[in-house]
Amino acid sequence: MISKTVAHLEEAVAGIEDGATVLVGGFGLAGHPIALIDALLQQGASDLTIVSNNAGNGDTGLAALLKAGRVRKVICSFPRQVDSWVFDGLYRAGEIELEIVPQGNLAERIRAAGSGIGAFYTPTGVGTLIAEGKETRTIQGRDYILEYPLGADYALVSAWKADRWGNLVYRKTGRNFGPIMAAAARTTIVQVDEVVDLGTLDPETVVTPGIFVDRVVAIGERAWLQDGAFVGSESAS
Amino acid sequence: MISKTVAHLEEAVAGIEDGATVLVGGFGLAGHPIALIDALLQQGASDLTIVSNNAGNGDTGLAALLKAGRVRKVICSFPRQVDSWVFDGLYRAGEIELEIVPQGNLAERIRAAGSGIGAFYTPTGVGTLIAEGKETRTIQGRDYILEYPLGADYALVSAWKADRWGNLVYRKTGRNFGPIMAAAARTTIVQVDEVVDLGTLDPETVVTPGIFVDRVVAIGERAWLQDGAFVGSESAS
Amino acid sequence: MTGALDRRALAARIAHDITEGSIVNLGIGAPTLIADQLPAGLEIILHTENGMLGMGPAPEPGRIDPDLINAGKQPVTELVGASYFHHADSFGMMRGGHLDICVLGAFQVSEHGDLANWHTGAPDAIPAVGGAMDLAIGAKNVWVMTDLLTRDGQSKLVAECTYPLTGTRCVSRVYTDRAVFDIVPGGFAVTEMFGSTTLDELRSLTGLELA
Amino acid sequence: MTGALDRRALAARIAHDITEGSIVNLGIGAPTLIADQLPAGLEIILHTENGMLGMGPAPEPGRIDPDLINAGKQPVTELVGASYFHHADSFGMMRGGHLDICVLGAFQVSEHGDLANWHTGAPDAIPAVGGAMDLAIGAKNVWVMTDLLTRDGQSKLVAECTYPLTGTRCVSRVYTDRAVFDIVPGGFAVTEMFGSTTLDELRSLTGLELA
Repeated sequence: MISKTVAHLEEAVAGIEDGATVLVGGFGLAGHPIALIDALLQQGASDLTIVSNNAGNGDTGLAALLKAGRVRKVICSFPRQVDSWVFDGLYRAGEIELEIVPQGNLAERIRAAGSGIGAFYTPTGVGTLIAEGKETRTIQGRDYILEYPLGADYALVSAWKADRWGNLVYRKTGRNFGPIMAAAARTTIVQVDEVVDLGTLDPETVVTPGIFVDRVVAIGERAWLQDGAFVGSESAS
Repeated sequence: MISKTVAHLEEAVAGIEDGATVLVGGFGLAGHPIALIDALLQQGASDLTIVSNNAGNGDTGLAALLKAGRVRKVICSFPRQVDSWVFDGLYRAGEIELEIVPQGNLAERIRAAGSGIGAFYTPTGVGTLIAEGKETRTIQGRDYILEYPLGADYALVSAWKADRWGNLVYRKTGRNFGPIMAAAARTTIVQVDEVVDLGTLDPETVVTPGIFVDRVVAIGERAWLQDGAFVGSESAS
Repeated sequence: MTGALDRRALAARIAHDITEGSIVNLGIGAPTLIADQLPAGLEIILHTENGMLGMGPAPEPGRIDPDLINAGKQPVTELVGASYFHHADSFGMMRGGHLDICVLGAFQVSEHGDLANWHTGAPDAIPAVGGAMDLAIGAKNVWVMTDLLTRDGQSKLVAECTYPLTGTRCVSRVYTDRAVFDIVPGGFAVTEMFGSTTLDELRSLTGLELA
Repeated sequence: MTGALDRRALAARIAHDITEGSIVNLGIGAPTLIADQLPAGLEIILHTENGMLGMGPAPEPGRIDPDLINAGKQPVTELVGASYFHHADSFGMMRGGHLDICVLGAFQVSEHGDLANWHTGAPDAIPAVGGAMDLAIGAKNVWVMTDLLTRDGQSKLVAECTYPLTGTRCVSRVYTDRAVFDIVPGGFAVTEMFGSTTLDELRSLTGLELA
């Protein structure tokens, strides 16, 4: 019997090595795998390269990992936010490396890694600082730059529900980078509210097929839901 | 009020010009937009270039369009089948052009057209006849060939249900090329069993967002369903 | 600044130019004000690049859904007819030219339509581009919403941008508090002036030949 | 051909090497026979490139669903745990190296692992490649299921393919009716022989140095 379910967060993040590259899902805190990152913080891996849209919000999740000094480099589109004080401090102190990738190129590079594309020509960033040092080409009268896949050793993804084959569904804009990151890592680790019985997820509506998922851990229902129904929250985080 | 619904098949295919390039969905007959093709046959456009996985099955759908002499060229992955006698005859008589594209490159070229990618490096076809005349490159020790987007003037797609914004859901392996073709044409025309009220389709499970759809026509429920439930069929077509 | 439009009025002015059925991305910052000014009763579909079409207004108090945010990471709602998709698909929509309009803020816009809105170029600034470069090259119509002048009186409309670019030759129209400018082969063309603003005044403020 | 396996027995032999949890694509033609030989009680997930994981066997009479077919366009069923996706995603799975095993038919396999299975090269043949090239380069393990000899007695195992290639250096193992061959740096290595087959006999039939 296939079962990708693991019982504890500790087991979910076991084996992540010092120096690993880790894709971290989420756009802001929506879809951000906070429980997995907390577990990674406990686990102790350091010298990490993190690929994520942002570089941490507030003091939780990725921000906490950065604060603990575990991250050597961040590859992201948008580190500077109203609540990115942890990253800002490290960056200004010269204690962390930063590679900025426009958000669409970031998403497409991750998709390319998951789908075996060797490189692709994108119009995004042409004529900007982002294009410096990159190969450019004019195709059918339009200018493009060449971008390469961005895969990783691990992906940490937050979804809504899973089954034991690792099929996943997400919730609203929490989907964001989850599906493409799940496909782009050697080992994909997913936190979900609940692992449901095989056959519960409608095959037509599975967003991430289990082929892309290695480990699933259930962490209990998110605070703004009750038995799967939305009950609301007072704040966004 | 936005409404992409048109009342008749005739209206759905209006304006398709002689010489147009048309993406035609379906893998075999699953997801093949037979009603739209029949309407196109009535409409009369000729000298068409058709992009589709196959080159017609039996005597219906694309095969009927070919038989009527409306198609100048077919771009596909797999023309030769047990029931592709119409294409076979035309090809052997030198009356139709053929461009063979491996199925995954075909899908990815269509996706590239819809998503603004200028070109991409694919490992599929390296070292084969398919690679002849194409640019090749070694990236991280692996060989690739460069492939270009394959968009079109029109896409003819068969989905299951739509709403008036053009949001679509498909049914089982009938999904196949529909979502990527819908995104890759200037004008996307869709046949569905039924146009449902806006809000009926769950936003989490819409497969093709309406942004990609221009015209929708309802043709009634497929023969093997009854009120949306599967009742079965004696044969595959 | 006699007759200059305030931000809400400018947002309403832009909203006036958005026709029914348009698919629109309102970026982050000031352009998001446009959402509340869209004509009631018209169906205009808002795209947010973090994976949604059919975005609705901010939720009622206590009804915030942390899984449902916009590109500015503010809580939003879902309209009837909405759909969700992942980031590669969302940016494919932009890059593939499927959005009708996006409205962005700007540090500078050049008379060629070059846009600078992501980086001041200051050596101690932390760069952050987000989806701006993708929006700039992606939408069929890229509009800018901005004050004509910076806080210290410099024109944001320039002959050539001095800040790092977001995209080249991508902006087609600039809505400012003083006037609306179309970008045409010769440079900026004034199509509308607000309040008592005159063409001479705009020429003086921008230092540009304006048509 | 004493001791040669028939197709069903060969399919069973291949099925024996597929471990629980594997994600497998069985191509079209003879390899599809493997599906019925998979060990009962083990969960092995079948991929069909027209957009499905968790493919089940042929339906009961009268229960054919024309929307549910495999890559050979035959009616199939859906197992509990299945999922559907579009063609770009399906071929991304292959090309991205996510399939554990695919089993393909062959016209020829070279001792470098080159595969020819799509085109005889005959001038009047209608070429049709389908998904074969994508499968050949995509799966982690590409196995071939074939008779050792063509109908007119030519070896399908060759030093160099003479038919147009499907993929280069992609096949890792060849299951034939007479023996199983692994492709190793020096060429074909016989790992198992069926019935009374001997290594000398295989060398004679193929004309190859076999390890």
